[in-house]
Amino acid sequence: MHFDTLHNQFQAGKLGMWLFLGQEVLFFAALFTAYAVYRGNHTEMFHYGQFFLNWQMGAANTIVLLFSSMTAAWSVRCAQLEQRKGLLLTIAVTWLCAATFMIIKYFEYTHKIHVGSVWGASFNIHDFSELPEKLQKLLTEQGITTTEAANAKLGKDGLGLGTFFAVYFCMTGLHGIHVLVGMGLYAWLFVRALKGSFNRKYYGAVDNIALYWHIVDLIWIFLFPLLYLIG
Amino acid sequence: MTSMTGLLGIIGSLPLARQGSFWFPPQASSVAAGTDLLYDIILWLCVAFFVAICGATALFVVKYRKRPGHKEEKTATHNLMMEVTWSVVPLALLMVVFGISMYWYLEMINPPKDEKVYDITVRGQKWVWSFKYDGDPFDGQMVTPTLHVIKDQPYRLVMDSPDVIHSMYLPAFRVKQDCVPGRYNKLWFRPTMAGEFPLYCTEYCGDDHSNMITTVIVHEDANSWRDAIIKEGDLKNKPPLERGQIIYERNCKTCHTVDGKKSTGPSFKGIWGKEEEMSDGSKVLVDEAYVRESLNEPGKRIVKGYPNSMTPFKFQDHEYEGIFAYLKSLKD
Amino acid sequence: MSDGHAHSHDDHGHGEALPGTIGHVTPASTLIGVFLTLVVLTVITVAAAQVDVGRLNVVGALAIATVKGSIVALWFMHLRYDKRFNFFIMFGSVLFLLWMVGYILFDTKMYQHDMENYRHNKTVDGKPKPE
Amino acid sequence: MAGGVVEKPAGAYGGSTKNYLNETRGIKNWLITLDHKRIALMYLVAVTSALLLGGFFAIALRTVLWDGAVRDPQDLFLGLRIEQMYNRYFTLHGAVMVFLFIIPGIPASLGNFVLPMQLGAKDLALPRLNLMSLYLYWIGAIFFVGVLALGGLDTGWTLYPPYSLGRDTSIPLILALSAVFILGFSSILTGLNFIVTMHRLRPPGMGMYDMPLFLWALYATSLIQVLATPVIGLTLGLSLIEHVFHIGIFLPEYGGDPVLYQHFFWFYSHPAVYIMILPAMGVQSELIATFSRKHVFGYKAIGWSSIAIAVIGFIVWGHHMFVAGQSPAAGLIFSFLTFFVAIPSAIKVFNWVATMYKGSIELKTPMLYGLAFMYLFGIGGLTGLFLASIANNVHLHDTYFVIAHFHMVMVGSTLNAFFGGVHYWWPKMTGRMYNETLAKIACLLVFVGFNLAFMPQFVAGTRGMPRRYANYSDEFTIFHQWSTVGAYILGAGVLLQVIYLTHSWFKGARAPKNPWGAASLEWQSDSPPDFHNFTKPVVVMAAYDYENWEYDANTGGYELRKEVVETGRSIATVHN
Repeated sequence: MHFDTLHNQFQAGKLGMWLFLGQEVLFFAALFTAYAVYRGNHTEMFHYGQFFLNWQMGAANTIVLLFSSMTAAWSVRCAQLEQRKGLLLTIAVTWLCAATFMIIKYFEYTHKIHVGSVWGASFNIHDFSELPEKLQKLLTEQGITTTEAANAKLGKDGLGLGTFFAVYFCMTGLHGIHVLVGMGLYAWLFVRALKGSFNRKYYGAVDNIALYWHIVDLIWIFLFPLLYLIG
Repeated sequence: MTSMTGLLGIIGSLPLARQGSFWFPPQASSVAAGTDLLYDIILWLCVAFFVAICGATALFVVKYRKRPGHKEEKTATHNLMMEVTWSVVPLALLMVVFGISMYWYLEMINPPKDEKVYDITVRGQKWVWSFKYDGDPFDGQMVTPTLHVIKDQPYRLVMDSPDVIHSMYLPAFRVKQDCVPGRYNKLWFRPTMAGEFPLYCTEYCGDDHSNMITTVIVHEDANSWRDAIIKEGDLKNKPPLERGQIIYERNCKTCHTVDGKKSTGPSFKGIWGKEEEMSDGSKVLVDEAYVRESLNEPGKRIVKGYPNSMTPFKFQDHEYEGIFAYLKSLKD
Repeated sequence: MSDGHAHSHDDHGHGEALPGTIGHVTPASTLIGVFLTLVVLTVITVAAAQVDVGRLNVVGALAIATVKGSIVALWFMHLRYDKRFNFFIMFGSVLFLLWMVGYILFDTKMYQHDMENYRHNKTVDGKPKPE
Repeated sequence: MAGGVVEKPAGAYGGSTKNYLNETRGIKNWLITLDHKRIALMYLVAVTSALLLGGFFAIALRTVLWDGAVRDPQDLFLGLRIEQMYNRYFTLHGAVMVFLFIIPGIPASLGNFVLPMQLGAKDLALPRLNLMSLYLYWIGAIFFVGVLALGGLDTGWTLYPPYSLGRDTSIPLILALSAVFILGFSSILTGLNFIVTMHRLRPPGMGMYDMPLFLWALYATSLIQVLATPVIGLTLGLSLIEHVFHIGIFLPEYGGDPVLYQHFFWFYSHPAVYIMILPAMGVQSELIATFSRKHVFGYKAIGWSSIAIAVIGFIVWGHHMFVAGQSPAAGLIFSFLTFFVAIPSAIKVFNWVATMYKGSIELKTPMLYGLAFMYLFGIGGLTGLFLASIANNVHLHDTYFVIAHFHMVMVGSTLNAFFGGVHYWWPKMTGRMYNETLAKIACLLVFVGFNLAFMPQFVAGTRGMPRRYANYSDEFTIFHQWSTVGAYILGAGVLLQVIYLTHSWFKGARAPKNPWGAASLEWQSDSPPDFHNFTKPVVVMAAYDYENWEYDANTGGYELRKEVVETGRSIATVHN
C-alpha cells in the first residue's frame, strides 16, 4: 500500500465514502425536486394519492430501518473493540432488517399493482370495490360510484394520480435498489468478518458500508413522511 | 446600431444582406433598436478588454522573449490592490450591462397595458406553422400559414404545440419563444417596419426542422392585412377539391408525395380505398374514418414500413371534406 | 480543504477503546439512546400527521425529519467526531439540493397557470374557450 | 497500446532501463494494471480516438453545409435523406465530443498521469477505483459505438423530451441514455479519487497552497464531477423509465412537464461546462508560468477563482432556458447570477498576463498553445457576456452565435489547452521529444483553421442563422463556406499532430528529465518515469520555485541544483 500509515489509509477511504454520500444526496435530488414540483402545484393529487398508501406499513419499515441503522453503527463498535461474535451478529441482524424492509415493500408494491394504482399512462383502477375504504367513502360522497367514474376522476383526465404514483414508485424504487445493494454489501461483509479480516486498526470496510447504510436510512426518514403522511 | 459598418471596408467581400447592417438583420420591431444598442455596448466593452489583454500579451512576448543576455526578473507574486481593482471594475461594468439588459427584457415580456393588444394563436407542429386569427374583423376563424400583422400595432402570440418542442424565432423582431407541448407560451411584439421577414423554428424538432420556415408579413394598413388573411385563410368559400389541395400543400407535402414515390410517409397517389397493411400486421381500408383517425391520432395505426413520426392535426368539418375530396381525386 | 496531512490520532475518545484503535468508539448506551430517540420522533411524526393543520403539516413533518436525519448523521455516522471536511461535503451537497429544489419549485409555480389553463381547455388568460 | 517501446540504453540520462512502459509486458498486464500512468495513457488513446471520431462527424457536417440547398427528399445517402443524415451526425458529434472527449479529456488522461506525481506520490489514493473508472468509460464508449452501428440517433446531445422519448427507434436511444449514465459514474469516481488523493497524499511539507495550480483546477473540477454528475445520471435514468413505461414525469401527454427535464438536464450540464474548461485553465497556469520562467502572479486568486467558478456554476443553469418557457422572473435572476461567472474567469486571465511580465518567455509549442488559449478564451469568454444579458440572449439563443461561443470556449480553449498539455507532458509520458518544427506548423494550422471556422459564425448567428439546420437561405452561404474551409484546415492540423506524435513515440529523440525547466514535482522523475514514479527521494518544493533548477547542456534539459539535492530542500525564497 502506498499510504504511510494505516490511519491515513483509513481516513482516505472514509473521505472517499463521504464524497460518495454527497453524490448520493444529489442523485436523489432530481426526485425530490420532481416531488416538490408536483406536490407544490397539485396538492390534491397527493391528498388523494395518500389514501392508497398504508402508513402502518411505512411506519413499520421506518422502525425496521432505524433498528438496522443502530445495529450497523454497532457493528462498527464491535469491529473497533474486536468483538468477533458481536460483529457477526450485528451484521447478520442488519442484513435481516434489510430483508424485512424489502418483504414489506414487496407486499406494498404487489397490492398497488393489483389494484391498478400505478405510474403515469398505466394508471387504471381495476375495480371500484378494491379502492381504499376511506377513498371509496369520499368518492361516493361526490357521487362517484363506478370503476369508470373513479378512473376518470383519479386518472389523467382528473387529478393525475398517475403522476403521483410515478413519483412514488421512482422514489421508493430507487431507495429499494439502494437497500438491495446494501444487502449485497452486508452479505459480503459477513463473509469477510467470518474470515476474521477486521481488527481495531483495519475495519474501514465495516465503517464505510455502515455509512452507506445510514444514508439509506436517512433518505427513508424523509421519504416516509413525504409520501405516507402529509397529504 | 450600424457601429460596425466601419469595419466593412476590411471585409468588403462579404455580400451584405439585402437589408440590415453588417451584424444585424433589419430592425423591424419596437425592441430591436434597444437590444442592438445593448449588443453594441457589450461589443465595444469586449473589444476594449480583448485588445487590452491581447495587446499586453503580445507586448510581453516581444519585450520579454527569451534571448541571449535577457533574464527573468523577480517581481511581486501578488498585489491585492491590483487584484481587487480588476475584479471590482469589471463587475461594476457588468452590473450596468445587466441593468440595461433588464430594462429591454422587461420591454420584451410586458405587452402595453393602455392599448388593445391583438391576440394571434400560433401552433408549431412538425413541420409547419399555422396562425389563427379569431373573430374581429373576420367572419369566424381564419388560419394562415404565414403570419400577417400591421405596422405599429401590438400583437400577442399565444403558442402551443401538439407534438414536440418548437421555437418561434423572428430575427428581424429580435424575439423568440419556444412552443412547448402541454402548455401555453406567450410572446408579444410591435412591428415597426413594413415588409416580409423570415420566421424560423429554432428548437430541433426532427427530420425537417430546417424546412420549418415561414414568413411574417408586416402590412402598412388594416385593409391590406385583412384582405391578405382572407385570401389565404378563407377556405370555406372555395370548392372542396381546391380546399383539399391547399391543405395538402400547406401541411402534408413535406412527408407525403402525390406521384407514388416513397417519402417519410406513404404517397397519396391511389391510396384512397386501398387496403393497407399496418405495422401490427392488420389490414385497414383507407376511408373517411381511417383518414380522420390518422390525422387526429397518427400514432394509433401506422402503415407498415413507415416511422411513427407524424404530428396530430385537428381540422374543421369543411376542411375534412376538402381533404377527402382531394385524396379521392388522386385515386387514378 | 486545509485539513492538511493529519497524522495525529486526535479523534478517538472514550476509555473503553483498545490501545491503537483508529477512530472514535461510540458507547453502547449512546447507540441505544439514539435509536430510542429516533423511534420516539417517528411516533411524534405519525401522531402529528393525524391532526390537519394545513401547510404546517408539511413544515412540521420536514422539521422532525431534519432533526432525525441530523441525529443519524451526527451520532450513527460519527460526524460529531469526524473531520470537519466530511461535514462540509454533506452540508454542501444538501445545500445544492435545497437550491435545486427551491429554485425549480419557484420557477414551475410561476408558469404553472400556463399548464393548468391548457390542460383544462381554457384560454391563456384562464377564461372558458369560445366555440 | 503498450507495443513498440524501444529499450532505453542503460545509463543514458541517468535513468534505469526499467520504466513504467516496459516494467511488465503484454496486453493482459495493461488491462489489469493499477498504475495511474498506464491508465492515463490508455485514457489518452481512448479520448484521442473519440476526438477523431467526433472530428469526423464535424467534417461531415461542415461538408453538408457547404451550400444551403434544400435537398430532394428522394436523394438518399446510405438509405437516409440528407437531412436525416445531418441530424444524426450533429447529435453524435455533440454526444461523442462532450461525453467521450471533453469531459474526461484533460482530467482522466493528463490529470491521471500528472496528479499523483505532482504530489510526489506513487499513485492515486484509490487505484482500483481508477481502473474501474476506465472500464466504465470503455463500456460507455462501446455503447456509443452501438448507437452508431444501429443507425444513430437524431435527438441532439441534449435529448430533450418529448422529441427524444417519443421515437420508434428506441434501442439506440436506450443505449445512448445508458451510456451517458455509465460515463457519468466513470466521471464521478475519477473526481472522487482525485479529491481524496489531494487531501491524503500530499507529502509532508506541501500545503494546499504549494500545489501547482493545475491541481487546484482539478480539485474544483472534481467537486463538480462528484456533486453535479449524479443529477444527470438520475435524469437520464428517469428518461429511460419514461420512455419504456410512460410514467408521466416529463412527457406532457401523460401529465408531465418537459421544461422540468430541461431544469434537471442543465443543473448538471451547466456545471459540466466548467468540468470542461477548468482543467484547461489549470494547464494554462502551468504553461504560462513555466515558459515565462516566472512565479505565477496571484496564486491564491487563481486557485480560489477555480473553486468560485465551480460553486457559481451550480447556480446559473437557467440561462440555457431563457426562451424555453421558464418564467421571466427566473430568467432575470439567472441572467443576473450568470454575470458573476465572468469575474473569476477574468481574474484568471489578468493574472496570466501579469505572470508574463518581466519573464523570459520561450515560444516552445506548449507556450504557443498557451498564447492561443489566451486569445481564444478571451473571445469565448467575452462573447459569453452577450449571451448572459437576457435581452440579447432572446435573439441569439439557438443561433450560430451560441455555436461559435461555446466552440470558442470548449474547443478553442479546452482543446487548445489539451494539445498544449499533451505537448508539455509528452516527453515525460513517452520519454521522447516530438519534432518542434512540425509541432509549430500544426499549432498554426489549428489556430488559423479554428478562427476561420468559428469567427464567421458569430456574424451569421447575429444575423439570425438558426442552429441544427441542414440547409439555409442564401444570405448565409458565405459564412458557411468560410467555416467549412476553416474546419478542413483545423482537421489537417489535428491529423498532422497525430502523425508526428505517433512517429515521435517510436522514433523521437530521447527526452531529458526536465526539458522545460518546470518546477513541479513530476519533473524530478525520469522520462519516462519508473514504475514507482520516483527512483530517488523527492525534494518537496512549491510549484513555481524555478531557481531550484539549472540548465544542463549535456542532457539538453534542466537538472536540480547541487545544493538542492544535497540539502534536500528548496532554495527558493518566494512562497505563495
